[in-house]
Amino acid sequence: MTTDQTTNAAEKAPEPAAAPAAPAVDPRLLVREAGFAGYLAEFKRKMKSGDLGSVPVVLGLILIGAIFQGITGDFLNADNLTNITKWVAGPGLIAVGIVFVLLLGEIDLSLGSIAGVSAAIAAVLSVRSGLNEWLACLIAIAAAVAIGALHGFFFAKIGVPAFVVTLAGLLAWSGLQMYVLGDKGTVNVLNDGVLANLDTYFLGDGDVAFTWGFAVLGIALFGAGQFLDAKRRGDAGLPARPMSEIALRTGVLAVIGLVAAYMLNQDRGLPLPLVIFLSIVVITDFVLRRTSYGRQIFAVGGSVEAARRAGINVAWVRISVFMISAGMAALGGLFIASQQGSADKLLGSGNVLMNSIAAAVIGGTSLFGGRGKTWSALLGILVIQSIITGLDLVHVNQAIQYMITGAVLLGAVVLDSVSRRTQKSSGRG
Amino acid sequence: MTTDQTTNAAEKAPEPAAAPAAPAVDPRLLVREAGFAGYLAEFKRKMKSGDLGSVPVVLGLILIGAIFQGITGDFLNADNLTNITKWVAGPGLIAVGIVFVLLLGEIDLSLGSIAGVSAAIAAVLSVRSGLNEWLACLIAIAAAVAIGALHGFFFAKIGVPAFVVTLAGLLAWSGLQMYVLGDKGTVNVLNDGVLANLDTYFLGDGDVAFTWGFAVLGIALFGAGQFLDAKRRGDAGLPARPMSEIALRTGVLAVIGLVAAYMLNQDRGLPLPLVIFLSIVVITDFVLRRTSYGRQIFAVGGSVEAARRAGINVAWVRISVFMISAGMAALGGLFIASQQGSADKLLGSGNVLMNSIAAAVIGGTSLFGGRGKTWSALLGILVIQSIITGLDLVHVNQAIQYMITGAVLLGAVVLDSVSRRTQKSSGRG
Amino acid sequence: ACGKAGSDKKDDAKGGDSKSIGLLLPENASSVRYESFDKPFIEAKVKELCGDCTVKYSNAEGSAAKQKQQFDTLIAQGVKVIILDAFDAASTQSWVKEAADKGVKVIAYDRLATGPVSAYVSFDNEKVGELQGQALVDALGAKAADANIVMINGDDADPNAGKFKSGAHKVLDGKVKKVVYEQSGEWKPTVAGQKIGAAITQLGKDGFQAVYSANDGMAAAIITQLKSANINVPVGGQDAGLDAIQRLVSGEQSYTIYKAYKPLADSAAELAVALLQGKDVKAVASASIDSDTDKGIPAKLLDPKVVTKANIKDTVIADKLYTVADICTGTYADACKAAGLQ
Amino acid sequence: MTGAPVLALRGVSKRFGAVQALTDVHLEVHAGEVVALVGDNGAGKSTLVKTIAGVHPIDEGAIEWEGSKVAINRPHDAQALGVATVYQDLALCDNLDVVGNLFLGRELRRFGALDEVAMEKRAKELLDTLSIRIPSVRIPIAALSGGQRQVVAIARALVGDPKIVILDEPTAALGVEQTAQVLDLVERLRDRGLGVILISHNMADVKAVADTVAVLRLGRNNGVFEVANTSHEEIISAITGATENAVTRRQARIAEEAK
Amino acid sequence: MTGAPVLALRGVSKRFGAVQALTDVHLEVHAGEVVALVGDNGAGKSTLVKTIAGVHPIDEGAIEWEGSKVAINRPHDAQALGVATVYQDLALCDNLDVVGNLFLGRELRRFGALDEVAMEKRAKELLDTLSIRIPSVRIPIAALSGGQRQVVAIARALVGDPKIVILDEPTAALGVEQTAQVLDLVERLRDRGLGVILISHNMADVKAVADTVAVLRLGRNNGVFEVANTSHEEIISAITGATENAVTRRQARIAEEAK
Ligand SMILES: Nc1ncnc2c1ncn2[C@@H]1O[C@H](COP(=O)(O)OP(=O)(O)OP(=O)(O)O)[C@@H](O)[C@H]1O
Ligand SMILES: Nc1ncnc2c1ncn2[C@@H]1O[C@H](COP(=O)(O)OP(=O)(O)OP(=O)(O)O)[C@@H](O)[C@H]1O
Ligand SMILES: [Mg+2]
Ligand SMILES: [Mg+2]
Repeated sequence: MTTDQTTNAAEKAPEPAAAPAAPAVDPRLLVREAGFAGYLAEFKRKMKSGDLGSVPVVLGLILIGAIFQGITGDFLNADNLTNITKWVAGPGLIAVGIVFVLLLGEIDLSLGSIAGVSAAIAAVLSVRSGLNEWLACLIAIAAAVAIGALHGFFFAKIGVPAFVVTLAGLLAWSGLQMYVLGDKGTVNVLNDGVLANLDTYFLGDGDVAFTWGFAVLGIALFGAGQFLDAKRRGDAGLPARPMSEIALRTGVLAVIGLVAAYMLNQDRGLPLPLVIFLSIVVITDFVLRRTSYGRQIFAVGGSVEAARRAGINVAWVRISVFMISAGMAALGGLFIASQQGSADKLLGSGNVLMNSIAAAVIGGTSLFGGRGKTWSALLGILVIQSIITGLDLVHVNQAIQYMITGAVLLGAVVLDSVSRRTQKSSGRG
Repeated sequence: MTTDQTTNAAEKAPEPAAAPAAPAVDPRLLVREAGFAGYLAEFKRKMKSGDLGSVPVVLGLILIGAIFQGITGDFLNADNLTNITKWVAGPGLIAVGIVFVLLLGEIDLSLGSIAGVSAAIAAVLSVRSGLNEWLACLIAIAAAVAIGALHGFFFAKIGVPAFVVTLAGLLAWSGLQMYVLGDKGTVNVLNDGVLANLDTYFLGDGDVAFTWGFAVLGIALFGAGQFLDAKRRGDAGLPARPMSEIALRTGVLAVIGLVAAYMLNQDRGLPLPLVIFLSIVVITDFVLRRTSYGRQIFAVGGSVEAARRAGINVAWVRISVFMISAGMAALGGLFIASQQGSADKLLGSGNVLMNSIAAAVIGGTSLFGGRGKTWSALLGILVIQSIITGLDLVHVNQAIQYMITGAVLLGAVVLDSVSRRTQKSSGRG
Repeated sequence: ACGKAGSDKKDDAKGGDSKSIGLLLPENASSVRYESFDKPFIEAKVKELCGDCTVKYSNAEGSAAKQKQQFDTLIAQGVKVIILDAFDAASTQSWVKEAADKGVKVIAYDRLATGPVSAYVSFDNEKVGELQGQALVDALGAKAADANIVMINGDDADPNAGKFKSGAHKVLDGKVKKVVYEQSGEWKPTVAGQKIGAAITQLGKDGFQAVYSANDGMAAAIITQLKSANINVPVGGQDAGLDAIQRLVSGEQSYTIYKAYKPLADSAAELAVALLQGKDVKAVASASIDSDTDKGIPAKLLDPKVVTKANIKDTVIADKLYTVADICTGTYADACKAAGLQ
Repeated sequence: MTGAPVLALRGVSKRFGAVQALTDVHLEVHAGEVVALVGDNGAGKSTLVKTIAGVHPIDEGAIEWEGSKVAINRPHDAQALGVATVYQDLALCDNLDVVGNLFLGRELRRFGALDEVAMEKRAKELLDTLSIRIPSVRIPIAALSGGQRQVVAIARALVGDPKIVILDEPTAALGVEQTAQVLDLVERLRDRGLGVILISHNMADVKAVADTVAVLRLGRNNGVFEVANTSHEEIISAITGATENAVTRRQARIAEEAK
Repeated sequence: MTGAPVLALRGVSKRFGAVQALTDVHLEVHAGEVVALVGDNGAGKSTLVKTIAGVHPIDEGAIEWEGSKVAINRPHDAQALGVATVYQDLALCDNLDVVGNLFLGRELRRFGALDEVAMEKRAKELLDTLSIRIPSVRIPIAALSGGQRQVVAIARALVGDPKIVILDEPTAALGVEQTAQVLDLVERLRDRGLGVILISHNMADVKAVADTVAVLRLGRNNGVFEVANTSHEEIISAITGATENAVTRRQARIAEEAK
């Protein structure tokens, strides 16, 4: 529809009944033209006005890949890339937890300690107490969720700022972690047990069919979902994505998915940690964007008072989010334990939390609450892990590594912030 | 004045001109009765409605003192108390910096690293390069202020969230710290030099007159200030504190000050770090509460948009606050270096930042911006240092120490939060 | 072998793998030794033994998980020999096994990594503790039997800290009157300083006659606090950092433990090059040791040395660790003269 | 208007710290009745509304719903009874779009997931009846003008199936046309048998749609009037507490100047 | 009204992302003149005010001040020229008290430090002239009612010495008495020779105090009228863009029902 027509229709044909005289669509809105050309035009406009979405992060990833490949010649090796996909699972899952907390406009500083304590619990129960490993892992995650509930309780019911509750938690749970591990300290995970396999197992023991199947399934589901949604909107008379755009999006995803599958198959196949991490990102994304519960999280993050007045049980939303994030951190902790082959006193300390927060933010989740998605955990942690692995390949001096990590992090975020600021002054902030 | 009179006066004698018909004072306001009895009544009401101010923190301090004295019998020794007053200066000054940032509603995660890097710069310049120590310290603080300006620039001008800028700073500056210290690592501070004396010097080499003088001067200034203020308000026809209340407040301060002076004189006299820390708290408190600049900080912390529209240069306020906090952190770092006798790679890492943040919050500065004072840094760090020192006296296992520190921190803050919540529902939040 | 140093690195990376040696060090927060001594010494020795070999170095910054990533990254790069100073020696079992399966050989350096390592080079850590204890007894001299001791140990989480502690106890228990205060300083100077403050409060100024500090960083803070309380008792540490040597010169610190990094690094480099060239390691690592998981690991165990004011010249200066000019800066010049260094 | 009122407040008091905002307030609302609540600034109107809506629990007194006493401690309680409220400060989530705000807490669902299509359609219909131009229903609330937000807040109250609708100064930010639509809406609600509490400072609007006018003054009841039999001046003097006030003075002066 | 206008907008345009909020807008304000700016919800009135006040810089066009072109890029620039603005969304700092807000950015000082005593006295005087009851001038803004805040925002504009005062719906939340006071205030400002821009949806108020009415519609000028020679209906039809609209329909229906 062109804008002029709408305006005229409304002005020239006022209905005589109590029915509306003005149209709900504003004639000043520069509506996107139908079809593919319109899509391209809007894309250009968005780029110009700084509404870049994930584009800078993806460009950043490509840049990082190109630079390190140029320097070392090893970065894009199949086995190096496979390693990266395996290693993102641990901190990435913690970052998913962080995204939930950030959406509430809060921060959880204890997630690193929680990852550490649950890894310790799982390892001690399965190795020292000889419990079934599945059960041990479940108990560890349950313990973490209980810890999250405790934090949530102090925050939501007692009113202690989340920052402080989780700061106290950070200290207390790393104490518990030491206590659980006891005097002997480090506990090795069982050889070829469940915990060990979290990191080292490849689906179908490296069978290429699994990789291809996973990729094709993902692409097909995405395409079908987009198509059905557009169809329903069209049927209901609402503006919908044009088919050409859906085809383009699905095509881009297909290329990425199939290239990734090909690379993985060059090495050991489809790593279990990647499958689990991707599945969790997809599920949590669905929860956040397509369920009432997810909507409630956004509402509380946007305005606590408005959410409360809308009848939302704010305390419960807050408590449950802290439970979810603690659960994610616990799962992440198990992956880290699997990766290092043991649970030790320092697991989850140091940079783990920082990297996960940075991942969420780099990926585009707002620190100010109410805006973000779990995909940002995936994108962000890929950036960070690529830089870390790349620097390890280059073997530069440690002090320089620190500074480079800091600088790149800053660079990525500056780009993001500048784009977001332009966006805000264009009224979509 | 009693409320009824006012109402009646306003209602029965409406002025015929355009002058006001309604009085500016609301008749429903339960005005405090004049005189001392009214003061007591209001104090009771405040206690009941949860507006406790610093009372819970002070009670907490007394409790901590009593418990550890009970267990060890050594806690209230003059030399232990002197040690505590010396040790609070380093983290306390960092906490003052944190208070500034928190008032803006932001957080600075890099202050620990900044403390470390400036201690390193001061030590390396004075010891390795043989520069005059005063000059070396000044350069170190100037470097920190420059770092703060850089952070502020990225935050205020580019729009990167402060959380992220300072997270990047945390990594980058600890890299710089290592680089400055170089291969040889730790640098000893000069014997009996300026840096060494920051921690170890006692005013007048322990002369009791200094302690008494400092205490009496402080008490007198406080009393005179309160008296003059009340007099001016009274003269202007505004409600003022009754003389009895001023006498009471000055009396309480006098008791605390004189007891502290007596205790210090039992040991080595008046420690330089205490004098500097107290002076800085007093000065910053004045800046925050009694100058336009301080008012601007509160305004930006309360509502950025409102502050901007009031013509305040928001970017400058933000940048300058990051400069101040970095400068405070640098000063804190020098005290820590003096305390440990050297500048090393670990200075400022680990719990330093956490403890300082916790101190600010325990002392009553809001994490949500726009509310707090630098006195909270003093009160909070006293609580934390007392617990740490007390636990050291008790010789408990490290794991348990962690848990106790976490739990006490939580306890202190719960009390504070509950009281603040009650306060909020009474409309003063 | 000799040859030109600084050979073409790019060539190396491509051609592989038989020319590069991985070096993984655990951290650099608590001690400077890793980047200032171990790394350069190993690099130099490798260059000396094999001119076109390179060393690929990474530091785990105190995280076992990070070290695992660096370990795997080296394998992904095709490195065949890795010198591993494990951040958490107990964790490495599965990594080393994985590497062994791929034909990558691992040398346990400094800390005895678990798993099927090809060789082990280290100081005897328990011995370090024993030497520390003995040096403290020596510093006390005749008063030793009546002396009360304060011990500030390393971080409980570090297995070596436990060895230092038990070694020290082995000597001290019995030779001194009593260990009256014992706490972990967590390897952190500020913490150690505050612990000693608590000890002074509790025991009084005359309540102890010597302080055992697990390392030099903590010793520095302890000495500062003692000075401020006007207490002068023997304090010792370990690591032989420049700052510690200076304190020895000025008489503030009694001893430090010097683990001559050079022989340690040289042995590791020799072993690595030997493994790279397919030679037998027994020529260097003639001893044998058992780890928690494996038995009969070829090992080379070196002896640490005690450094006091008296033997600075014969140890750290003789080994070119520091020059006299390094040590005798500004305020230390007079003390240096008195100690006969200048 | 006979039978038990849908909602009745009996002797409600509310205090904020040092301010006694409400003292012993009574109010009744029957089905099919529009009650205008008027009073000076700071009289306590919004506070009263918030106590009914469960935002602040009351300190003393009782709330009766269809004749029986109820406890309203949180907004959820009020909603469950059937109270829909449009707050003076709107209380919208700035980060959610118009659709998200309209259905917040009452989302339409399909197979358990949100039914965005149905919600978007319904949102357009609702906004159309209030004749407002909004650039797009997928725009975040933060980008709307004051009046546009107000209309979204009013539309929110119509989602669901309330028995009582409370409007706290709903037309304050609205243009003449939108104001007329809202007054129409109030009448439609009354005709559907709902009780309406309308707060407004505009006496013309009040007289146009209200059946009863309840006046609050300094947190206390200051009279209840039948609109049909009460003059403008009577209401104003009940509000200001004096027959001589700024309004009358202004009128007198203007009249004088006109001469 | 002769001579160069104090403030003139020439062909001002402003765009937010996909929304063209203002297109080629002209406006003139002379000293001693009250210009009413009216328009439908979302017409762009507040956006126009914000461009003058420096909150959003303009995209195209020019702003002239006393005949010469000026650049207003930030609120400070506008204040320096002598523009005082009361925003529709008030823009007060919730955490500061009434005195703090009133003098924000223009604190009174004594020996370099804040002169709280002088400020408190002056604050009381200012609020008295607007006849509002506020529990205490030391209460944080967060605890005030909607109307009380509005009055504080209006009083803010009187601190300092402006040449033009812009009031964006200043009486929206005000009671009848306070509204009368604000209208008085507007007249006093005019008499002191200040230019006033008044935005309001209340035609009665507009007709009472304005000299000129400028109408905005969908972000464009839609006529400037002399108040004295223009009827209510003419203005309303300029606002809604049609002679037949919800207002007239409503009136017609009510008239019919009355029969
Ligand atoms: N920050 C912004 N981002 C995007 N769009 C905006 C922004 N501010 C205003 N708009 C749009 O500009 C148009 C004009 O808004 P404006 O606030 O100026 O209207 P108004 O005339 O003041 O209306 P009202 O009478 O309701 O206050 C509206 O359609 C609004 O959606
Ligand atoms: N949260 C709060 N804390 C303290 N006082 C409050 C609070 N909310 C309201 N008040 C006080 O209660 C009184 C009544 O406020 P309320 O908002 O109910 O007035 P109102 O009648 O709605 O006025 P208006 O017409 O201006 O909106 C005011 O004096 C106000 O200062
Ligand atoms: Mg109100
Ligand atoms: Mg507006």
